[in-house]
Amino acid sequence: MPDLSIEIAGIKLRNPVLLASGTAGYGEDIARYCDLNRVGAIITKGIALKPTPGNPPPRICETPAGMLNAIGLPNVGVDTFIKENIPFLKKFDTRVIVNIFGATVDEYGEVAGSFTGVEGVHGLEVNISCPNIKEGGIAFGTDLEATRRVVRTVRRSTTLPVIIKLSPNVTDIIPFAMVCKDEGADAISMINTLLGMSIDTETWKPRLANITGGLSGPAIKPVAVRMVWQVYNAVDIPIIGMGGITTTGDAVEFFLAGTSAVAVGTANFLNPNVSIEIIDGLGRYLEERGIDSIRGLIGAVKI
Amino acid sequence: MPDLSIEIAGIKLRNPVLLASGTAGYGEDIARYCDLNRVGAIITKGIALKPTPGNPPPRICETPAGMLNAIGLPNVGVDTFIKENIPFLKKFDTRVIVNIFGATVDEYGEVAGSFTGVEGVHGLEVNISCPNIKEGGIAFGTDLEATRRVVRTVRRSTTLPVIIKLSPNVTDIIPFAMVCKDEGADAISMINTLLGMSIDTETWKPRLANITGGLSGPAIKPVAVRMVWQVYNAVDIPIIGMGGITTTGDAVEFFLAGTSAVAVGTANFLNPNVSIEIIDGLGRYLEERGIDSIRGLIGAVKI
Amino acid sequence: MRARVISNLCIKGSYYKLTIKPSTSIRAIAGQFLMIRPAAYQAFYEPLLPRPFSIHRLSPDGNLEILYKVVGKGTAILARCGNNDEIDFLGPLGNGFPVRLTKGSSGEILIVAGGIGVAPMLYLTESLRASCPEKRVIVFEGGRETVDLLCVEELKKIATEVILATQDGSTGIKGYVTEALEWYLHKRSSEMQATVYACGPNPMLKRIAEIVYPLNVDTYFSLEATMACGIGLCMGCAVKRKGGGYFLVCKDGPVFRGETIDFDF
Amino acid sequence: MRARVISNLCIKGSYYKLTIKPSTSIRAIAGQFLMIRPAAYQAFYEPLLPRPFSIHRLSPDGNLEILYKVVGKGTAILARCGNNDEIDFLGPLGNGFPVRLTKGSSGEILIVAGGIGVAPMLYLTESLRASCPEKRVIVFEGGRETVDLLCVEELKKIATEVILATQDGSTGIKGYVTEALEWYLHKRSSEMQATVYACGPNPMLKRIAEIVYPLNVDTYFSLEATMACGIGLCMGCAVKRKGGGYFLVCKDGPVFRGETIDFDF
Ligand SMILES: Cc1cc2nc3c(=O)[nH]c(=O)nc-3n(C[C@H](O)[C@H](O)[C@H](O)COP(=O)(O)OP(=O)(O)OC[C@H]3O[C@@H](n4cnc5c(N)ncnc54)[C@H](O)[C@@H]3O)c2cc1C
Ligand SMILES: Cc1cc2nc3c(=O)[nH]c(=O)nc-3n(C[C@H](O)[C@H](O)[C@H](O)COP(=O)(O)OP(=O)(O)OC[C@H]3O[C@@H](n4cnc5c(N)ncnc54)[C@H](O)[C@@H]3O)c2cc1C
Ligand SMILES: Cc1cc2nc3c(=O)[nH]c(=O)nc-3n(C[C@H](O)[C@H](O)[C@H](O)COP(=O)(O)O)c2cc1C
Ligand SMILES: Cc1cc2nc3c(=O)[nH]c(=O)nc-3n(C[C@H](O)[C@H](O)[C@H](O)COP(=O)(O)O)c2cc1C
Ligand code: FES
Ligand code: FES
Repeated sequence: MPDLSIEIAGIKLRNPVLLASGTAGYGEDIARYCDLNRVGAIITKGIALKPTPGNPPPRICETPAGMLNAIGLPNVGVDTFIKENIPFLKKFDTRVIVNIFGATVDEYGEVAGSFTGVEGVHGLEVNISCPNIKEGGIAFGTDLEATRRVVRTVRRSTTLPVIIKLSPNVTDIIPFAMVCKDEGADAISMINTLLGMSIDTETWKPRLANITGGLSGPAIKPVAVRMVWQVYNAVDIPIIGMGGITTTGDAVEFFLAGTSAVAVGTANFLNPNVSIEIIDGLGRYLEERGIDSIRGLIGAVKI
Repeated sequence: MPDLSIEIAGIKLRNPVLLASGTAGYGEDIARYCDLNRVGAIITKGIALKPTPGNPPPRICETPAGMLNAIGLPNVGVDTFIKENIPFLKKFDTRVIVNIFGATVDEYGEVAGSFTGVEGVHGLEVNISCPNIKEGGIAFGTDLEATRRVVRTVRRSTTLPVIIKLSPNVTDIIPFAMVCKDEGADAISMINTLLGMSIDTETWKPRLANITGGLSGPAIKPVAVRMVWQVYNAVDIPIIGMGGITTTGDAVEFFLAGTSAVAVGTANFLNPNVSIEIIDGLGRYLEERGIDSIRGLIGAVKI
Repeated sequence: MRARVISNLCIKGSYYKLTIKPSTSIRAIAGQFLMIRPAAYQAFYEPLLPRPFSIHRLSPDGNLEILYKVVGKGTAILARCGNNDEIDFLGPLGNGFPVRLTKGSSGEILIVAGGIGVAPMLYLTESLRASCPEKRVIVFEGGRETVDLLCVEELKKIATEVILATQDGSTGIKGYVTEALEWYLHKRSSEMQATVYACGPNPMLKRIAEIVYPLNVDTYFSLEATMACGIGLCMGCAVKRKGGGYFLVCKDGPVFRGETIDFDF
Repeated sequence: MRARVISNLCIKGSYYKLTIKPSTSIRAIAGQFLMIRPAAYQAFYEPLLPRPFSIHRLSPDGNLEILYKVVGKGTAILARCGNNDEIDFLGPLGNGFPVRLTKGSSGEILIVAGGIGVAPMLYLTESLRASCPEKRVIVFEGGRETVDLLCVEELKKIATEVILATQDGSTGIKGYVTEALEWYLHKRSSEMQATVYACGPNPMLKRIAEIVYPLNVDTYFSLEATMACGIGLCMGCAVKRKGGGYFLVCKDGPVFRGETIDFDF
């Protein structure tokens, strides 16, 4: 069997297939359909200091080969999460990466700090790219100096591995990746959703109550692959790639472009077991080609 | 019959449905399938000072609900175009908007200048957003100062209506629209393609010889609609909207978001007569709702 | 899970009945639903997401029946599925309707179905008939025109009474099904108890909530919401909870007590 | 244009034959092609683009036949089309093969088909038989294994000789069809004239160009390229022209004289 294991941001993963934040909840609901003992890691739905209810409905709509969402980061708050949700996740032999967000730079630091020493948490993914809320989102991820401040603050607030989740809604993503590296982030994950909008031509109302939302799914894959390839060639920092990954082939494409691991997002809604199928598929893909490790694919695109 | 006519950038259009640049050639090939007397205008494939051959193949590949292209702006050059292609277009009772590009700011000005007094040309669309060539493209459209210089130069070089074609590959498109307005552009068109990439998982080679290409088609529609809506609300300049328009409903969505006219691009490849079907569809759409002019839709989204 | 299409027939107009045989046997209660995606379109991302459909009926031989209306891409693709085609599905999902009424609950059972909202209501009527054989079960069914009234004969066989309404007046009372309900309730004393089960467009449910508000009536509403996953992952199917916050239709519902929902959305 | 599916049958393996009746009558020459999109999937953008297929045959009753291999999304969707389904198409497109050889041209006609490249070659063989009845017509057909050899019986009926090759050696010569051609040409005097018609993967055409380069042979190659529009709009289907620049396969081809193409791509 080819070796699928990988170490990223100092986290040892059984395999490089993760569940993307916001598409697997805190693990409970997907666990019935997907064996969490088998995935590389679960990245949990975004967590903030205090509970938030999320946006009013409608929160989602389908678009050609994609979907828009403006869920608005409903979350139970750090305390409840640590008390009630981490214990569930600890039952599984997997890695838990907690996705966090905050309304201010300090809040990012505070949330990050709360996880220090919490058993069962292996890393933090810092969402600076949510397009759906005023706080804690895209305003940080599309401004280089704001990104720098968040990364610096989070880095100082925790000894856990820090992964920064980048926004694709920028002219040039490379400087953002560089800032992450400069400020001591252990890895980056990309991409979050593209900012989009859809209007109902019967009612003339936006299809989302939030007016705009984040575009995800197969439609955005070419944009994600391009950005991964750009960053891989410009910045020496490990990348967790995501954006439309639905099949083994999609995952392979991201590895060839330069990611060290991939995360499956929207595809979980089509098939909550798809990550397991991709893990098995990657094993077969390597085996058929006589490649002994997933590392043989990373950045191997032939230019 | 509802009134579909519209004036944009001082160009009187029979209806607001245009053929997008690069998807209808110089008119000859599409004329056999689509009655050019009926479209609002044809925007011709990009023209530069000198002929250029375009990029090596493969130049296109399909992606989920979209396609990538790196055609690389093959063009016959201004002189041949005026001598051989304009006469053909003059046979039709339609408007001709010539899409132009250049390798330098001065070249933009020179190309624009060449069309002064050329009968049969009703306006210029200035492409500062082609992602596929080093010159004449995205480098101008993603840099505010470069955009300013191009618009200023073109504006000074011609008395023809000037439409600037904006790139979606920017963090915030509003300042670009503002610069266009400030520098005297008559309208903007948006969006050009999103920069993307796709890798063949069998050969490990990029699916395009140019490595990256421009993503178009239904997949990008939510991004286009969002950007149109942002600009409509922030800048007082008429917008020609495009990006994935394939049906009457898609066109309506763009009008509701704020465009004064729409252009059909990739959809011409699915059905070269689709623009006519959309024109008829818009008429019916307005009629069914008792709206007497297409102007009743512009920016009418209910927020 | 996988199932095989046993039949997929147009009943009338744009209404279809799909019968599938799941690879393992299924138990379900009325009001639960499935998330469905035809397997042949797995590699096609248009439509991208699976679609929710109520379980119309479980046949004795273990087949699942879905009653659906073709309204857009997902249902159009479903209508193209032929015999022996494979269907991917998740389910039964959601809570379903409670059919064992609490001891104290007395009075009639009123079942209100709007349009394709009738899909789960035949099974519900059967279940209620079995669990509360002593009760009167009145079914109100409404649609735009006669073609939109489904399962009428089957319902008539099991319900105490079936009251029909069409907007064009072509069958039954002319007007909304809620007007039929209102008219019926007005005839009774306002002290009389009743349990209302309803499924249909959210505006219909909202109207029912308003109608029964002053009365002594329990309500169980099956809500609609756009769904991406059907199992609590996406948090897309939110509806407003009275007093603040949200429910997830797929996980907390789709059946809710009417008074817990804030219909101002 | 619209056409109706008369039949759409699997011949063997992943090979299908589609017969359609266009709404208006069509004339075409061998080597021309259609851009095809099933009408039922018009509103679905997966696959987005129409697909090019050679005209396999025109039947006397005005039907169009397409011979195709299921390789991906577009062909998979095509294979799901049933009788009476509607097909949108453009065509006949492109130049097709010249079948009236110039007076001076003497020698044999050699037809080389690789894999599904055989699709237009039966019609071509028929046409050449009709226009040059006095000439010897040798058909070389190659495939990976026996299942990949199509139309063999039909070709045998009209060609002077049919030479088969399979990579696994299960039928005919073991090896590439180009090796069969090479072996055949080596037997002849290098002064002898011939006209080669070829359709198949571009590497096959490149190899043929190399083989015939020193010989006194005319070549007509039908080239493949990814196409978006098929009618000269997208400029996507470029192939390198010898001496610089590009041809568009859909508009300038798909048939080119071999020596005009730069195969180094
Ligand atoms: C729990 C649950 C159970 C359901 N059970 C059934 C059932 O048994 N039979 C049945 O026919 N339908 C049922 N529905 C509705 C069904 O899911 C939708 O009709 C279907 O998803 C439409 O998919 P589409 O792709 O054909 O339409 P789309 O292309 O998605 O939409 C077409 C049009 O229908 C509207 N639409 C889409 N979804 C809904 C919706 N959920 N409610 C109201 N309007 C909508 C859209 O706004 C649009 O105007 C149920 C929905 C839920 C949430
Ligand atoms: C002028 C012309 C005539 C043709 N005639 C026929 C015909 O008569 N019968 C027939 O079966 N096919 C024919 N083809 C090829 C046919 O168009 C492709 O097989 C088809 O477009 C594949 O579509 P798909 O969606 O099924 O595959 P895709 O999903 O697009 O691709 C699946 C796989 O096939 C490969 N592929 C796709 N297109 C081509 C291509 N053009 N050449 C080589 N590999 C390709 C892809 O790289 C991928 O690996 C012709 C092509 C051209 C240009
Ligand atoms: C419904 C939904 C909710 C999401 N919630 C979060 C979130 O809480 N935090 C976050 O960083 N990203 C969130 N994302 C973004 C995904 O993690 C992922 O980056 C994005 O969807 C692209 O991947 P995909 O195309 O595979 O879905 C969410 C995406 C979706 C579709
Ligand atoms: C094959 C192709 C060629 C194009 N060539 C040009 C061009 O020459 N100049 C230009 O300004 N835009 C060009 N475009 C961009 C389109 O005009 C349009 O802005 C874009 O494709 C988005 O619209 P669509 O999704 O409807 O295609 C091209 C697009 C495609 C797909
Ligand atoms: S549909 Fe995804 S959470 Fe309910
Ligand atoms: S396929 Fe579009 S130009 Fe040839």
